[in-house]
Amino acid sequence: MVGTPVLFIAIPLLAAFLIPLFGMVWKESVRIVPGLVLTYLLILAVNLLNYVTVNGPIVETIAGWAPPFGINLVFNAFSGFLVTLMVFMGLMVWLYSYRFKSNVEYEPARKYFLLLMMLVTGSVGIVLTGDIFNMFVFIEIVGISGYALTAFYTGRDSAEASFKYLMMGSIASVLLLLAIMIIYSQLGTLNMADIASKMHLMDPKYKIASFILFVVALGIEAEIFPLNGWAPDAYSEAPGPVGAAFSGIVVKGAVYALIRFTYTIFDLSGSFHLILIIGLITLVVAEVAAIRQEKLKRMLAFSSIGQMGLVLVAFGIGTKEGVFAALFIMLNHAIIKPLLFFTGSYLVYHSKKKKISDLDGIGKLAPFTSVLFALGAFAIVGLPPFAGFWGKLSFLVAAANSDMILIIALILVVSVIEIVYYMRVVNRIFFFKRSSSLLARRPTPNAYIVMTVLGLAILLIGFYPDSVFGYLHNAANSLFDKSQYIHSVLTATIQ
Amino acid sequence: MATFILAFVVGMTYGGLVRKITARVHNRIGPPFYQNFIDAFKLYSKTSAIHHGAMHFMGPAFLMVSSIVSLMIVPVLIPGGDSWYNSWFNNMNAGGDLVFLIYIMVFGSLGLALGAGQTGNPNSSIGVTRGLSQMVGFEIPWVMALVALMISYKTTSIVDFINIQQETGKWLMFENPFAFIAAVLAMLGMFRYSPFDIVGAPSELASGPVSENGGKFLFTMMSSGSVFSFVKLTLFVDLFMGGAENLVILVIKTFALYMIPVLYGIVSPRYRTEQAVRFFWGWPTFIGLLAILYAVIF
Amino acid sequence: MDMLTLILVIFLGGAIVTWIGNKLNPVIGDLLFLAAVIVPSGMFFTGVGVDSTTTINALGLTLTWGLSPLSYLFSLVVVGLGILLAIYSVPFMKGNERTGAFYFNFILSIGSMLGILVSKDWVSFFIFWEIMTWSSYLMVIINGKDVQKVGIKYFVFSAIGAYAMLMAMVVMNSQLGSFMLADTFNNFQHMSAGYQILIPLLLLLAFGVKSALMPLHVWAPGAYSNAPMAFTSVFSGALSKMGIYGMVLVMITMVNQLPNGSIIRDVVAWLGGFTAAAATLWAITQDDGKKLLAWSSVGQMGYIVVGVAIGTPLAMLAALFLVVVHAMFKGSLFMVVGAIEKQTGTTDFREVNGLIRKMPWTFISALLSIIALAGIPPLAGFVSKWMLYEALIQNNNYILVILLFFASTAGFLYSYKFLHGYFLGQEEPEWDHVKEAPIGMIVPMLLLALGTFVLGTYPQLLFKPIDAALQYVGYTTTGGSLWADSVLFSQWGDVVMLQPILYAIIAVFVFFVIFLWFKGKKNTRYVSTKDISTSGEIPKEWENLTFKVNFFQPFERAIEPFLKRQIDKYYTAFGNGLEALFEFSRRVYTGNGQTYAIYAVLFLALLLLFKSNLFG
Amino acid sequence: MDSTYFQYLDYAIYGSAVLVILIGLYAALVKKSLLKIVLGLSIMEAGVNLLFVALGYLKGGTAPIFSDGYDPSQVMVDPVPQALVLTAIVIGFGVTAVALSLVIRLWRHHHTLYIDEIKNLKW
Repeated sequence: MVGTPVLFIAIPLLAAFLIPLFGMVWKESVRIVPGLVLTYLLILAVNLLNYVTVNGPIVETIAGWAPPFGINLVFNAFSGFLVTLMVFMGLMVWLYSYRFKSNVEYEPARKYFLLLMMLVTGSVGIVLTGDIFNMFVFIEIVGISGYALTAFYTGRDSAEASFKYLMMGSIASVLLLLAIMIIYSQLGTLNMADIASKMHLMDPKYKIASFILFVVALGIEAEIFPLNGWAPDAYSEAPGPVGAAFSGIVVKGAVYALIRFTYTIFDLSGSFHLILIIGLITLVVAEVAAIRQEKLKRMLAFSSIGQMGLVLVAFGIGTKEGVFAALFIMLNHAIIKPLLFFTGSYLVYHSKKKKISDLDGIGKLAPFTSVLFALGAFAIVGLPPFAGFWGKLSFLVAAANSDMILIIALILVVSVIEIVYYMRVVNRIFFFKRSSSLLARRPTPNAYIVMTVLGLAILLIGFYPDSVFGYLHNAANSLFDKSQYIHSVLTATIQ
Repeated sequence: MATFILAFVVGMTYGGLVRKITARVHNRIGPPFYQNFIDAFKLYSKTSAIHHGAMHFMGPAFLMVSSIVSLMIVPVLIPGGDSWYNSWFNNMNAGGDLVFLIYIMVFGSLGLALGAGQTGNPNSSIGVTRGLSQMVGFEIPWVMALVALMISYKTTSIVDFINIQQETGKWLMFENPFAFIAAVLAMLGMFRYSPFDIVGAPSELASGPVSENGGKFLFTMMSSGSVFSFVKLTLFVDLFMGGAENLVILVIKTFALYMIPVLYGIVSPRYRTEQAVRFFWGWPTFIGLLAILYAVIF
Repeated sequence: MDMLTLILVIFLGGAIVTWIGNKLNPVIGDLLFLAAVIVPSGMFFTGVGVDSTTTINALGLTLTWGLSPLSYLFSLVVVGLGILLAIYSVPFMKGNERTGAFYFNFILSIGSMLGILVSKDWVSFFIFWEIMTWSSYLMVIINGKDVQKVGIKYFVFSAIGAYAMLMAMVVMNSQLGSFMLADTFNNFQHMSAGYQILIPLLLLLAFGVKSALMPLHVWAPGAYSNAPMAFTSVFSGALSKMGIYGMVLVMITMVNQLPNGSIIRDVVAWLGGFTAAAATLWAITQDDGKKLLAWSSVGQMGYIVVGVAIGTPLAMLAALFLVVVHAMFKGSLFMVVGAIEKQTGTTDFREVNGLIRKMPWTFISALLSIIALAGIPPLAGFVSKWMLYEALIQNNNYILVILLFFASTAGFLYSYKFLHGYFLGQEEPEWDHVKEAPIGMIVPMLLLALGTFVLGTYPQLLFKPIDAALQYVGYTTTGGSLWADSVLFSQWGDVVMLQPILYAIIAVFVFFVIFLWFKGKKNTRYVSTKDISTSGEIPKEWENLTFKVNFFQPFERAIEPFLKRQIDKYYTAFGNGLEALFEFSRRVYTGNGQTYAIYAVLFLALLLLFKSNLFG
Repeated sequence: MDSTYFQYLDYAIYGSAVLVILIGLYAALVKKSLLKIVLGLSIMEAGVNLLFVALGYLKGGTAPIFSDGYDPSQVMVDPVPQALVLTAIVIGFGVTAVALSLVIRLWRHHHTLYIDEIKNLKW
């Protein structure tokens, strides 16, 4: 073992607060430090993930209180997988935005990287923590840094988007607090494992009420349908890398929380169906909204929401295969959607209104970004031999094995809609007549690297899905092994 | 070869007779019935001075192939009859498949059409399009009639049809009258006499597809046309009227049949193409359907 | 590495390498392209036996590749057409700015079609199917014409079909626990009754889309005519045959096991017959050669579908024969159009005419192919059509026979329109500069056209592999070989006895050509098409004697009631209605933050209200 | 004081906390001014915090301090809710600060605080 899970929270948080100090000494360090931190964390995450595959989950207690009293962090195959994914995405976002605002001034860059580190810290914390109130805190960290990052550009309507996000986020935090309160007043504990083991003692009335409050509160962050009004605005108005970070990192955390509550903590019979239904509604509404979008980023945002809906549907199937599929879709989404956001924001860089129709024929001017955008589009709609296909296939296999024929049909119909709007964009990029005033921005070298890495990842998973099969499989198993989770947490000793 | 000469002679004679009869009905004197022979001979001995390219040559050749091959397939007389000349007119038919026949019969029109196309005369092309359209029209009742026969007797061989009629002694035109009527109505179109003569409408299109051809080209076309009408008549006789034991009966039967389109045509005004097509898709098709129903039920 | 894997890897790698090579230097790109198609194709012919199999593990699934006699037959079409079209493509694409993308997609399509044929499990079947779909999709829109309309329509229909297949395969997997084609076919009976109906229907939907069966055909005319002609040959000749391949599999394995399978067969056969007839009528009304051939392809696929759906040995024989022959003549015809497009810049009948003397070799290919297309005896098209009619009559599908007869007769109209439109008619001075196409384009199309002639005279060349394929999939016959069921061979003796008739045809033809030509040619001189008899008037130079516009106007008037009803319109209306609905429904995102907050509260209230329904 | 009195007091405290939440919710959902919405959100948070603290209160409990004067026999109020509420208050403060800064930005951008007019981003 090369490190402990607490480093995932401590180091970036520390880095976030030290960035301004470093900046006073050497301005460039503002940009470099987050990268070093994230690189280290990625190495750590991969090492730990390999470690837990062999040796079982790591439970770390903090501040000398053993569970269930103290706060603990759980790094098992499931959370470890998500952490690795998030840190990887964080690194990609950092690398992509390395030269962010470099030509303007020092001040925004400092804020940007500080907030980015906070965002990563919060998301990773949501996944790692074993304590529901701690989770609340991390969600708020993510929220505040998210509001600030959304409102990062002063010139656009970003403040409006940010305010909507903030309104919804505040309501979410109120509801979350209420839910935590109900749990605590009933069971007297905040430790997730402890709650899970005592859940059968709880009065069903309170159980259901708190579950519903959790679903609504986390649903706001996880962008489920009637609660996701803020999401497209935030995605489209935030800086390009931030949109990618939202879809690649933040939403994953919220979905994780939702799933942890559904699978491990609560033992409600109908909860899977609820997840399934809200997932379906989210998927359908988002894709339907996406097809009529005029702005590229809003379209991507709605598509992202739809993908999350699909993830929830897959989780809602409630079988191990379903979880496997959900994780696979999450993985694909975490790789592909940032690629689309990155390339997309370069493509619309010179467009005033960021409209899709401004992209006509840009493929000749910006071949690299265009081709990678097309690759991402092909992958995300699930065309083989790219990464998205395997996720979709495993999802359908899982659904079919649970006899959900109508759901399969519905998902496939929605996939057709997805194909339509993505292909419309790809068609415009490559096969439309170019207007003479069209300009294309050259990506910075580090953006090239990021896009290439993501593109290669898509191809790698597409051609060799076994490269991630083992991790996903372990993660799915670990989510299902509820008793092991409880056991490993409650028997953990102070280190 | 004997068949060919016979077909040529009979076809030519009929053509001449038609001109005569038409004239008589129209209260004219008309040319003598051997006028067609004179025309053919004259055309053959003429020398062509110009041509319009390869397809111009190949068009009439296609037409001739079509007539001769279809003549080879249709048994002129009842095969295996006792008379010595029956074997002469057996040709290569070897069963005479109807499907094959239908295809080879349209082959000629296509060849002619191609030849006409290369001449560049718009009248030719217009005539061709009209002809092909009309062909699509009459082909439906025609095929329906044939299919009705095939249903009844489970064969596509012309020889089988003749044999069946010989054995039972009943002509198919009475066995399945609807089929016969449909076929005859289709035949009206096949012969392209009025009212279905818009294809080569002489005053309007300068005789349509053949308008750029003279001399040997026209001779080839004319003779193949004669042979072709003989083939069609013989086919009708074979299918519906029990075949012919000898040449005399053949001539009588074919001539009687031939009078149907001729007499109908003499007294009818000309249809426009779409009218013609719709005509064929109207009553004749309905009768064809009746024929099939009749064949399926009985 | 196994041979089969190697071939597919070469295809895939070749696609990428060619694309890069083309970016570096066009000549290198051309050479790489030829190598990338011909090398693996050659390896396929030499190195792959019918029984070789190979397996790959992915994601806990086993992908199995191997070759069966049936897929071998289809792969002959794919590989043969692929090689010829590759040779054709090089001169065709010269100077085109999208050559690299064209090569890339071309190689991918060929490779993925081969992949479909060697797939022994549904997963790899589907993977290759989708690669084929998107690579051909990119081909359809590569010219940048009608991109959103035609391209999206193609992709949507393909996706609907592909997803139907996907659904069928996961359901089969859940029922039978296997993705293997053989397992799903053999254990078909073990599924529950509802699925036994559903799955063949889904698969037929999938394959019906690719084989452009009405009413799923609406993508086809646009897609065929929009793609570069060098690819449309593959598209119509080989790619659409993948639908037939799948349909054969479904028909002989699943539908045969159904108690009411004959109903499905009849419905599909009728759809096929209707496709053949209606598409032919549409072809007649087209004024663009590409569109005409596209509709004609749809119609010909209808014939094939009828044969497959009827499913008697003779019908299958006819259908598979037509599969090969259609690939040949339609491949050749699309190449002809491509050559004309390359040399003149247009494919509209109303613009270009009188090319017969300028492009004689192209004309000969076109003539032979058209004769084969029309099904006229000496060439191969006739053999299959004849057998199809016989099969139908033997099977008592009389009305269908009439429908097909009608389609085939009406086919003469567009056949003539095609030849007349490009090659015959007035020779306008506007086209005097036109030269014959380069030899690289002539040779492939001529080879294919002559191929139809060879197969027409020696059909047993093709009967033998088809026979092997059909015997492999379980057809048996008392006559030793399936073609013995045909009157063509039973009454006329052996297969060889067909040939005297055909020789006679050729002999008479040659005789009369000599009679007219060689005797006449010495004495006659060629005159231009302006020098014609016009009832005594001499046409002036400026007088336009071309007859091209509204070529079949009378006929179109006759079928007008039919032409008014277009399935396409209904689909378009449906699509527009959906988009309007979507436009309406996305208004839930009002843009007002407060509304969203209200949504959240309402959602909470709703969940609390229905908690008893949700959690029991 | 008898126990019923405490019960009523409990109810009164709970009820008033819920009322505060509802007032906040009303302000956030119905009021059109951005400032009032922010106020509403803060009031909601305050209500929740109040409710949480009230839940952790035990009658007659003392402050949960483990110091020298710690008497194990004495009932303590539950310390955890208080700690949580403390955290929540801090977070709520942060959120309110961000919200107010956003309101300033919105005012600069739109020259209005009327939320129905601030919807450039929709559909």
